[in-house]
Amino acid sequence: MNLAFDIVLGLALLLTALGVFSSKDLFRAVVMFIAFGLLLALVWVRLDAPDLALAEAAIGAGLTGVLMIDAVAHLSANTLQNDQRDDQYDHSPKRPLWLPVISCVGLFVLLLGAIRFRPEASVSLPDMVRDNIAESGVEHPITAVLLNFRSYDTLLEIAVLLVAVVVAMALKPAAEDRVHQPPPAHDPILHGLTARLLPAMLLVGMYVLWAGSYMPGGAFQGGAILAAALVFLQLAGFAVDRYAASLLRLGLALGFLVFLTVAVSVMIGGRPFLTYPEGFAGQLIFFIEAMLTLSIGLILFSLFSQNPPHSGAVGHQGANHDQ
Amino acid sequence: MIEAHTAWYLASFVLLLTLIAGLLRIWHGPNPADRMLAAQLFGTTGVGILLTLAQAMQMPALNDVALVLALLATIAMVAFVKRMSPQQGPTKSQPEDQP
Amino acid sequence: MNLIPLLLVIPLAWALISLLLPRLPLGPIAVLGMLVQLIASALLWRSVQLDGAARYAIGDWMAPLGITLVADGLTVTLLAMTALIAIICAVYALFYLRAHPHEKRYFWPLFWFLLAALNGIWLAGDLFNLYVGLELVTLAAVGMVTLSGKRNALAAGLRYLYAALLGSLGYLLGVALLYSAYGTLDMQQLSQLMENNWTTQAALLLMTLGLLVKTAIFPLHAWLPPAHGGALAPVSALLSALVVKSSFYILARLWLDAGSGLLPVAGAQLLGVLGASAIFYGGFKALQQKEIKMLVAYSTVAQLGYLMLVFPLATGTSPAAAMLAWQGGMLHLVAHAFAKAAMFLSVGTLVLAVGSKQISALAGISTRIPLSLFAFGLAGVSLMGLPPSGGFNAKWLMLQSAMTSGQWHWVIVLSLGSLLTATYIFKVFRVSFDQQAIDQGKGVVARAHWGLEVSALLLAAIAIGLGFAAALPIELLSLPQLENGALEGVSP
Amino acid sequence: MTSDLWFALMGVALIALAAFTFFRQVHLLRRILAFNIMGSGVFLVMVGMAQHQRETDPVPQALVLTGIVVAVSATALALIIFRRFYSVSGQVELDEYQIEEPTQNEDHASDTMKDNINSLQDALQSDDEAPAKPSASKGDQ
Amino acid sequence: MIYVQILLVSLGCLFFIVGTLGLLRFDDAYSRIHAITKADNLGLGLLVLGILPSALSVPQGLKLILIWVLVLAASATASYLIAHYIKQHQLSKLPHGARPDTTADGQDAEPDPTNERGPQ
Repeated sequence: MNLAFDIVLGLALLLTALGVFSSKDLFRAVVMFIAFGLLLALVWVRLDAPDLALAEAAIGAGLTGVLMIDAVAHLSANTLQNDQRDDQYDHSPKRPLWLPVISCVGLFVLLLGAIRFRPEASVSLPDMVRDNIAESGVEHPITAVLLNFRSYDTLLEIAVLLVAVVVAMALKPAAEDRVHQPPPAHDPILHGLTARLLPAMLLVGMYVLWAGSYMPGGAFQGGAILAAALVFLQLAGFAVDRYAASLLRLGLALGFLVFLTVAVSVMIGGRPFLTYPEGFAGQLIFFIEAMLTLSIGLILFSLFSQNPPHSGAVGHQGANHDQ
Repeated sequence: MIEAHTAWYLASFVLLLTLIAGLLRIWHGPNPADRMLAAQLFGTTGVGILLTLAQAMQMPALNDVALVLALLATIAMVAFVKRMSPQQGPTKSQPEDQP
Repeated sequence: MNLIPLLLVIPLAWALISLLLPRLPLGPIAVLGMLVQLIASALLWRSVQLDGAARYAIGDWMAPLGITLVADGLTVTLLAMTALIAIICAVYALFYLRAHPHEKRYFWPLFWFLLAALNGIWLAGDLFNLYVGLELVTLAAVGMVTLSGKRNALAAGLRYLYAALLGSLGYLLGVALLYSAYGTLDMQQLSQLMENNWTTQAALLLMTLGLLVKTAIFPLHAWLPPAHGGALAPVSALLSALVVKSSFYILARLWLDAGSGLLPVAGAQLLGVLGASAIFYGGFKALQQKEIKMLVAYSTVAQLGYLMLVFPLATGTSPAAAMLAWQGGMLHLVAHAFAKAAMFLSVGTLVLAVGSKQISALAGISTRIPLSLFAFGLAGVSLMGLPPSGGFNAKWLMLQSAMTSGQWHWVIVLSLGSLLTATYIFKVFRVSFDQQAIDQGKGVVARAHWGLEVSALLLAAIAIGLGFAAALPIELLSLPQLENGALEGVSP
Repeated sequence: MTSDLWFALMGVALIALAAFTFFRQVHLLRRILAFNIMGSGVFLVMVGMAQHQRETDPVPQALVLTGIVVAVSATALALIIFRRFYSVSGQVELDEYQIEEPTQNEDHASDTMKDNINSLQDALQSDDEAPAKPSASKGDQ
Repeated sequence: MIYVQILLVSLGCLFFIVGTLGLLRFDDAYSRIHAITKADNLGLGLLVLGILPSALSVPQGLKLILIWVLVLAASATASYLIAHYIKQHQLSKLPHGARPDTTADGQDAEPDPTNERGPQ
């Protein structure tokens, strides 16, 4: 019975992806993409990876969907003003067929063969993780791998997030802050919901962060939920990005700052880079994760709020030099 | 009597089929609002599937996933309503494949 | 042996400083930081020279579980090269960015993140760690290309980002297949485990395709000229000299170090053909360019072709020829980095002084801005491979390797390539020494800042200096990498 | 035919489809969607293949978690630069069909360079001169 | 006890099916909103009730109830928002002629939120 569930789920995933690619209307493609994110979360559940399902639901269906809808809204807002033809139909020319077909078929055959002739693995990492989980300071293997065994990857990955937001800030012309955003319409129902949903979101975010050390959860999923809460506030009309601007730089880099200082300060005791002192691994990891959650929340939110306004005058040379 | 977890799988399988049926509305939905409605449906049905799977696979962690999904299901809808409409005046109803 | 992580921590710490405290004079602080970085890499160079390569387990977890950093001869040479080029580019940017206040605000954090990622790639010994390093390099480099926010910079940045992200996904797919086949991600362990089967070949092919896109080798080079040609001078210098080399470095590690027996001769020859076509295509396109920066950008596409010649010369040939090819290739990587950085910096000064990017606008400037043109000339000498320069030594080693292994077609490619390089460099000189323009004294030229000219000259001098002191890096390059020498049993 | 292998095969299919769209489409937003789905396909292959006929392996799941975060930051950056490009140029695709190099039209280039000189060398205030106008029009670069 | 569970769960699934059928069959946007919001919430409620007995512990059960309440609040507001959006953009073709409820300045009668049971 569960194999039938998996087969149908896989086919649905494929169907949704086909829907995204073949849809002429851009908005339909984006909504199909949101459905794809949700189905992918279910696939991760079936692959026995609840952490990834949590991350995919929070980041994939939640944030990426909102970013895509915002982008399509930006496109359709300007297109409708410029010319009255239906904005979302894709009239752009297509590229010649030979490269896509070759790459598609070639990749498919190559990967099928790679799966078919896969040799038996000689090194088993899961056993190693199980043997060393005791000293890692956390019970949940994935958090142990992320923040202890391969913590250097996570450090670089936070740097990747930080670079993305630095570039977003660099591309935002200073003139844009001063231009007054139109006051969002006051919507009683939405404000009511935000007032009740926000505490629940923050609570769940902290719960997911706390749960990270002994069951699926952790800094990234918690951060994504915090970001979703901030995006919710921004959409409901509270100009969160204006308040956030003041403590933005510190908040963004806080997680990375804490992670780096901990990573370096342990070296003073003669231990190699990124080695947690024996007794304190658990507490240190949780402290780093808490700071990371805050930073990831702010970073993902500013990746949403640093976008250009929809009504940006299209076509004229943006006045980027603010002297 | 079939044992418990196949029953739960059956329930989740039925819900999955309704989810896939929802895809049709996304595909044919004449206007963006209908598509977003289907996306909203996906959120609720997704929570349902996750809850039944949590029982079927004996994984309590899936309840957290369902909780997160329940919270985030509406954010796409709010983004659609708030960001898709402010600039446009009353747009003509979509001319394409009106059923 | 705490030096190795220090090389990673310094740039990350300085990145935080320049992000959190923008009001501080970031330029001088950057140069100070680079000095510390230079000293650390020199110390590491010394320690590796004395007691051989070193492995460093991060977090005290051993290889397959944790991530290990590897500092062998090649890594240390590249670290020193990166530190040297970056410090001179920092000095150049210090003065150059005075004319670009908007770009100055966010140039330094991106500069430091780019440097941290490059050091991370040179030192990494773990496949997935290389993937995250590549992503960090890509995002920082795209950020720097799009700093000005103008239409062309954004278009070039988008083209670069799409190509690079596709390349990273190809690489990641290869890593996924290798992990599913062998269960480990550590390169040294993989080199012992990997044997010839469909999955390994498919994984290595995908990684090669991905890395070829990121190294902009001939058929996949479309994103490089607009990105490097359109960016600010110090940015294009960093990109052309260092960023493009990082993906080639991983390719060389994969085929010549980890999977040393797996590259089929036919495959190596194919890579060589790609390299040769890059040399000729880049050369011809550079010849046609109207703008000086696009000429130098296409010259990068051409010179990267030389690097690809290492594969046919090093596989399926005698160990002696293979070692010559390895040394020649790596020396070319280093010499080209210095020469190209010097060329982009000097071109930046010329464009700033003359006021236009057109080559024709450089008419008769030899008498007005001699220093920058001299730096451009020195860099050109190294690119062409004329005797005193580092470029000559590299090409000479590759020529020797081709001759000893009897692959005469590569000898022809190498010599014709140098000829082609000479043509497009002399095209610039023909314009700038145009006697008629000098007599008319056409066009008022603004005095460029001394800092700009001196730093370009310094880099060009190092490129030429490599010709004389080539023994130092070469002796270190051929250091046997830990137990399994890159090319078994080859004595230095 | 375990479910891990099935989902890995789905990943392969997603990668192939996404590659087709990535090279076929010109619209930049569609290519971001294709890139995202290809990334998900790669992650499916990574976890599916690593757990095929083996027990649940936390290491690839941790790698994929890192990959998801990297993918979301890359997508967000691509979206931001695309929207900046769209608000500046009004185009939704890169100008493939004109000449490959960016159309550096003449006056645009020298204006920006000129104000660089002015800010750098305010002593030489000779605005009226213009560097010798090359005859080459921008078309045939 | 098992039979009650089976009954509740199957009823829940039935309501989900009804909801989706409503979404597909109805041709007017407004009626689709009713189909989704009412049927699905009820379906989820029954499902949660069906799962409660076999929940591992009391906090798990409370978590299920919390999930249901959140979904209720969220989908009620979502249906209001989407209805307001459709009204504002005249997207739906009004099946039986324009209802005379739109007063002169376009302010229509305040639609009572269908099952706004969110904790006040």
